[in-house]
Amino acid sequence: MVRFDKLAYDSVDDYIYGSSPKPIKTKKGLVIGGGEIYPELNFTLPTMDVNESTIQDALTIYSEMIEGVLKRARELYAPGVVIEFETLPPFTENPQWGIEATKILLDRMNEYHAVHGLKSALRVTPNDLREMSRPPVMRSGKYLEGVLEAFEGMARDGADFLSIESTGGKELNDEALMNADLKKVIFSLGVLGCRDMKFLWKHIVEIAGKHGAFAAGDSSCGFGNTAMVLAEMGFIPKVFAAVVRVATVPRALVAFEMGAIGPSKDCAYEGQYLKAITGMPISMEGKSAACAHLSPLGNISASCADLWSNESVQQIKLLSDMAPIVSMEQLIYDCRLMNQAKKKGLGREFRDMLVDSDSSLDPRAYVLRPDVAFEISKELVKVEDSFNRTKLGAQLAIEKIRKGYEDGALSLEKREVPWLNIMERQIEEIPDNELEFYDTIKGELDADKWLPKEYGLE
Amino acid sequence: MVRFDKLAYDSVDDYIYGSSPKPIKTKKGLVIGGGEIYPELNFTLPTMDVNESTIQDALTIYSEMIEGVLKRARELYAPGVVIEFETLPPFTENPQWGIEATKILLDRMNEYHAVHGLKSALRVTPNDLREMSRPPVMRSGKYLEGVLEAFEGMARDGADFLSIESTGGKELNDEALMNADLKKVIFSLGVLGCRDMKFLWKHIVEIAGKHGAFAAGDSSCGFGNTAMVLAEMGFIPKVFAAVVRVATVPRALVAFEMGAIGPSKDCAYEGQYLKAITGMPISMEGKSAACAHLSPLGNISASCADLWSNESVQQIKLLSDMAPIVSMEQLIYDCRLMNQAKKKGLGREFRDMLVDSDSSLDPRAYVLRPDVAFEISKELVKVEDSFNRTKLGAQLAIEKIRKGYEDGALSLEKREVPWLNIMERQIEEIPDNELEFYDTIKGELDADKWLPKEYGLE
Amino acid sequence: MDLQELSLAVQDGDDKKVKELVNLALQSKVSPENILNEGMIGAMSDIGEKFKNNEIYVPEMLMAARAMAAGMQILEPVLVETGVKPIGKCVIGTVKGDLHDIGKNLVKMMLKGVGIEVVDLGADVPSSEFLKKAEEIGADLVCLSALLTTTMPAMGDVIRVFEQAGVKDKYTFMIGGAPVTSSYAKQINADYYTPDAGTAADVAKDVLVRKAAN
Amino acid sequence: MDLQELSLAVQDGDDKKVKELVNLALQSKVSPENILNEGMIGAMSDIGEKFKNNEIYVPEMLMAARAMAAGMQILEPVLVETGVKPIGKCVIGTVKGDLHDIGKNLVKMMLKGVGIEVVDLGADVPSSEFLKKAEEIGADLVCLSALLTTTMPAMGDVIRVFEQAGVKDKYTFMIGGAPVTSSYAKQINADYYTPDAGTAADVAKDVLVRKAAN
Ligand code: B12
Ligand code: B12
Ligand code: SF4
Ligand code: SF4
Ligand SMILES: [Zn+2]
Ligand SMILES: [Zn+2]
Ligand SMILES: [Zn+2]
Repeated sequence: MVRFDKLAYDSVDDYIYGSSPKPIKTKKGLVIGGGEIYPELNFTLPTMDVNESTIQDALTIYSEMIEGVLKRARELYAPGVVIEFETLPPFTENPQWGIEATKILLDRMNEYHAVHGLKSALRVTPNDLREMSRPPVMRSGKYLEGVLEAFEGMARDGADFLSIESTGGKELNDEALMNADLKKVIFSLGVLGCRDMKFLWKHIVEIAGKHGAFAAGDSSCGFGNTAMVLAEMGFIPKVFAAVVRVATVPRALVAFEMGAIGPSKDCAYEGQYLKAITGMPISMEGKSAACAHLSPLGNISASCADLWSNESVQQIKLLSDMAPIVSMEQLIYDCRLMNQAKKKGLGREFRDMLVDSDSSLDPRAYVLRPDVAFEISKELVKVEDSFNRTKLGAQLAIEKIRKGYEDGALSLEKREVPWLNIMERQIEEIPDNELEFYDTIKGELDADKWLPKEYGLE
Repeated sequence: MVRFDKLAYDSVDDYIYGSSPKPIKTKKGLVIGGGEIYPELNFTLPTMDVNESTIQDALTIYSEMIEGVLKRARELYAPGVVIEFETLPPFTENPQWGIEATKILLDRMNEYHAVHGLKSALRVTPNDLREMSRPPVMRSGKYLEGVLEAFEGMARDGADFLSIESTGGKELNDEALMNADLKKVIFSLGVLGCRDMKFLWKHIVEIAGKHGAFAAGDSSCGFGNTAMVLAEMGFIPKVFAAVVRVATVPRALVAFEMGAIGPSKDCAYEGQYLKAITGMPISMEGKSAACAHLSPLGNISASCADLWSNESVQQIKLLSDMAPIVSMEQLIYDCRLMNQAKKKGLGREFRDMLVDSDSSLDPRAYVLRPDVAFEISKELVKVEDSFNRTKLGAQLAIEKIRKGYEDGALSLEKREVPWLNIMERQIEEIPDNELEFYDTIKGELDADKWLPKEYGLE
Repeated sequence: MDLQELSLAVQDGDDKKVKELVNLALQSKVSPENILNEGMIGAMSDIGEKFKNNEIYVPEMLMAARAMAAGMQILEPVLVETGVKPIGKCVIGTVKGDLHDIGKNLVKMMLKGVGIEVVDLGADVPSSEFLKKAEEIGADLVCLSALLTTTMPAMGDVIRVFEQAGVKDKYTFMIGGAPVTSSYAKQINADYYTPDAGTAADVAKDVLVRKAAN
Repeated sequence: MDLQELSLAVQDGDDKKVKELVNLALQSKVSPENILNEGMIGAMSDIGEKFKNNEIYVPEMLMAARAMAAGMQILEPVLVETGVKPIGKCVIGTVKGDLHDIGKNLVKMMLKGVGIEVVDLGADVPSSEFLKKAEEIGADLVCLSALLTTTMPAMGDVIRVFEQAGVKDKYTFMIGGAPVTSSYAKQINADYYTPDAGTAADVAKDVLVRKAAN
């Protein structure tokens, strides 16, 4: 296990989009984090049933989507693009379907590379099926096997990056979020989530190594993004969601401790912290992913990104063309502009514009400030275990938000403010020892929903 | 008639987005061109029939759309927004429907202003029905009356800006474009188009004056954008479309000569020239209008814009929310960033990044460079009549493109290059006298398609 | 006895106090129906209003819902005894292949808040389960949730199962979830689509009131 | 006589030379069918290929189409005499309420290029006109174009008019235009959607060849 005990940067001034201390070079020669930022495009199926009788239609749609977006990338002279194939459940339940779709995508990408010189790379993200058993069975069984089989086949056939949005701990976290119960969130994320990541990423790193693919990181989507979206709907406090985001960092970091090297996943906005700590390139998403998630961090999320993603869009027709093609165009222009700024020697200024345009308006944006990410990350790396890092992350996030608010650097709606105290009290109840924490909280957990032994507990 | 005989700027250095020498203040206190750039959001109906039995459904959709986008604008703390209602034909054929829709929009905008303090303004763009008669009857008849009735009712009820995409001359221009026949394009635009603009905009300025609305300009859409889209599809040369763009400037300028004061229309990319000449604010669109038109000028089009538009998107559901809401979010973030750059004193640098990121890749982007627009506009204002301005504009555009190409500031695909000579030769055949030109070209024009007397000819 | 205090206790999520006050009200011979309507459902409707106006968050609403549930434990047997029935019954679930259940859970909470008895089948529910449970409890409403474009068609499957069993018309079908639209509801023959949990409860109540009037 | 020279003249858009060469070929007793297939249609197919490969623009294609038309003026009476027929007939138009016709015009040009006789009804065409003209000329194909979301339904109307007249099955319906999709084609019962003029001609030819084989 790699231990990250200091930041990858000496100064926050060097922390900027397009460049990372540990760039990655793919099979087709695309360098991620080597100076330029590139688009990462994801697409998905329109409303339809996927089963044996429709799978051919579904594959045809994937082939139309990849053709459309690569054609547009070429027309706009894109220097390189990353494609993400995030599977829908039937494509992992039937790994051969997912593998077949992967081949279709790779074939077309290879053709565009050979014929037109378009550099590209493919990220595959099979979905985590293990929660299909209720309570989830994490360490064995057909669902785990399906996921690993999908990874294996996709990596073998030439996928560049392996990612997943794993769900360990989520079975308790959902309810904790809706109740804005930070103690339970920290248990779900910092204890269960981190334990599961260690288990799962060992396998993924192994598969990647076997086939010359890159293990590219996990997203705490079901935690951080669910919280972000719920706050966006006015369901839970924004400050709560902001704190949850920082609490997801140690969990996502586990993938890198186990040997992942990035580029981390687009929807893992905690990437802002991961890159500071590991120096590995990250993918991020913001305004040009509004087709998939409305968000309060449309610009700031680009400030340190190495890939810039649309998150996902289904194959439907807009007035101009199919939606994935529209996304590709938007991402290319965003990246062109950012790269141009660097070319003019104004990269850092551009980064700061991205940051400052959002960060004072919403705590969920504020915690993504590079300086905030740096200061918190610096403390996190001093701590040994993932659980205590999670707890500390939450604590520091509250502190930073409070300070920003008091200094006038961050505005908060009135009803948000009392939650800073509420959350602080919730954290105070948490002991420093993981197992002791488990003992005290056990009684509050719904035993029907989870299996302690799947996390090596009890 | 106002005569613009010099540029509104002393130096191209002052020519920048968000600020114009002649800002406009709307009823709700929104200042356009006063320093900040704001979003202009347009939406349209999804696939549906509009007739007496469905009009209520259609109006309900408009009411849902306006509610959705204003809500999102408020949630993102937008300082102000402009809404455009560009009618579909049934809403001008039945002006009362268009007027009713306008009321629905205005009511909701007023409510958001009163309750939440959200500043907004409404642009109405009835469509030009006159081409529904074939050949088009431009100066009388029920279609003209319908259009004017729509303007009248909408202005009376409180619309802020009156615009149209008028079609005079288009009946000959379409074929000219497909044949890449620049001579005929110049006749359609510079003779017929400009003559019709004089006629039509006299009426619109009058109506605006009567009701305290602003006459806000016309777009040479059916000329410049049709050419741009055709070139994007590979149907006609890109250099041809670029030259057509510059040739549209004198036509669009007529609206301002007749008394319009802006902000000019989003899809009128020739706005880049109009603002240099008139000093009046402009609306533009680019990457965040990819939902409506793919384009080669995603960034550069923002460089001098005072409003930033999505052009149009239909009410359909994306993964996050309805498409107009997604557009609103994207525009708000784009504007936030641009305004932030100015706040940091880096507005001009930001403008140049926008410009340089696109301009070397495509001639259609290149002719939008502020320096190119300035240099060409300087020559145009020296010329008295619209027709000769059109011809000169085309000539100068060819020169600039050739120079850019030779200097290495602009790359052109190989098959594009010979067209510079072809177009030059086409222009050489055009006499300097409008009526003489008409005489020489008359025989080549399809007499079934147009009525000379509708343009005061013969 | 003043039921306002009970209502406030529910809204504050104070389950202990709610239990006390329900007992007290019953002892003071307040009619159980009044306790239900004014004390409990009234409280939830007030708090729902506050939620709509962005005054409170979901956690507060959940606390109130739990307090109401605590009160109902005492009240329900009495209501049954006196023959008072819930305003209607509902079966709810996320359809086959789909595990998203946060939205569905909120809808459930709001339906309960307006006095509907709700049976929650959970997520990833086979189509036939909806039929089985609806027939078993004599439901009025069947509520379906789907968040994936590829599981939306499964909502249509559920309705088809009811059609094939010849019992579709006995039930009112409501559907929802982020990618769902009212035109999709039409397409698969569902009766209502609503965009959020609050309006879902409003519509459901409306449907049941109209049904009772017939 | 070598028809290659004729083909090149068509491709160059040299109408004068095309006329000369067609006359010459007829005089040299080349069969009119050969002149048509190799000299004219072959030329258009070559140029269509170049267009697909981004080697030429539409203006060049239009010039070739005009040159072909010039040649056809001479060739057609001979073909009629000898009983050679076009590979099929088509009625095309932009539907009611819609004035966008650039795309439709391109489709027309490409259909002619593969040897189909095309009657163009123009833009803003009432539904009944399509029926009238199709019956009148004994068309094989009916091609509909729509560019507005609010005029797409008018394509369905046209097909319904044919259904009501009980003659829908005699024709093959092709639809297109920027907002149209293949799933919309299914929905309104059209036979084919294609995304551009080139593929439209390919599909049309295919349909007619298959029809001829039956
Ligand atoms: C949270 C979330 C998750 C969580 C789910 C947690 C849980 N227990 O539910 C996790 C992380 C597990 C997850 C997993 C996946 N997800 Co998910 N997820 C989301 C997310 C971000 C938010 C959903 C949510 O909970 N919203 C909050 C609730 C309150 O809102 P709601 O569900 O819309 O409900 C409201 C209304 O819709 C309505 N309503 C809901 N149900 C009903 C029912 C009735 C009867 C009525 C009247 C009203 C109604 O009322 C509710 C309250 O107002 C959405 C993005 C989005 N923008 O919606 C993606 C999203 C739905 N997921 C997506 C995907 C792809 C997945 C995965 C396949 C990812 C993967 N590759 O692994 C898996 C699929 C797992 C499975 N088999 O179902 C995509 C779907 C794309 C597509 N093609 O359809 C989305 C759209 C994200 C995106 N933009 O790409 N996801
Ligand atoms: C040029 C244009 C115009 C020109 C039309 C000129 C003309 N004579 O056709 C003018 C300026 C007049 C115009 C007017 C309007 N337009 Co217009 N227009 C366009 C534009 C920019 C390009 C269309 C075009 O010619 N493309 C080039 C051709 C070659 O492509 P194509 O038509 O798609 O055709 C190809 C394929 O689709 C296919 N195909 C086409 N037909 C068929 C048929 C068959 C059988 C087959 C198999 C294939 C096929 O093959 C073709 C070649 O490969 C589009 C934007 C866009 N992105 O499409 C808007 C657009 C269609 N217009 C739009 C609008 C709103 C209008 C107006 C209402 C504007 C107004 N308010 O006045 C009016 C409506 C007038 C009317 N009653 O019809 C909107 C429609 C929005 C909506 N809700 O549907 C669009 C989408 C622009 C936008 N993004 O908002 N428009
Ligand atoms: S919120 Fe976004 S990115 Fe995350 S699981 Fe869900 S879909 Fe995947
Ligand atoms: S090209 Fe764009 S903006 Fe222009 S008429 Fe057509 S729609 Fe209106
Ligand atoms: Zn994700
Ligand atoms: Zn993603
Ligand atoms: Zn427009």
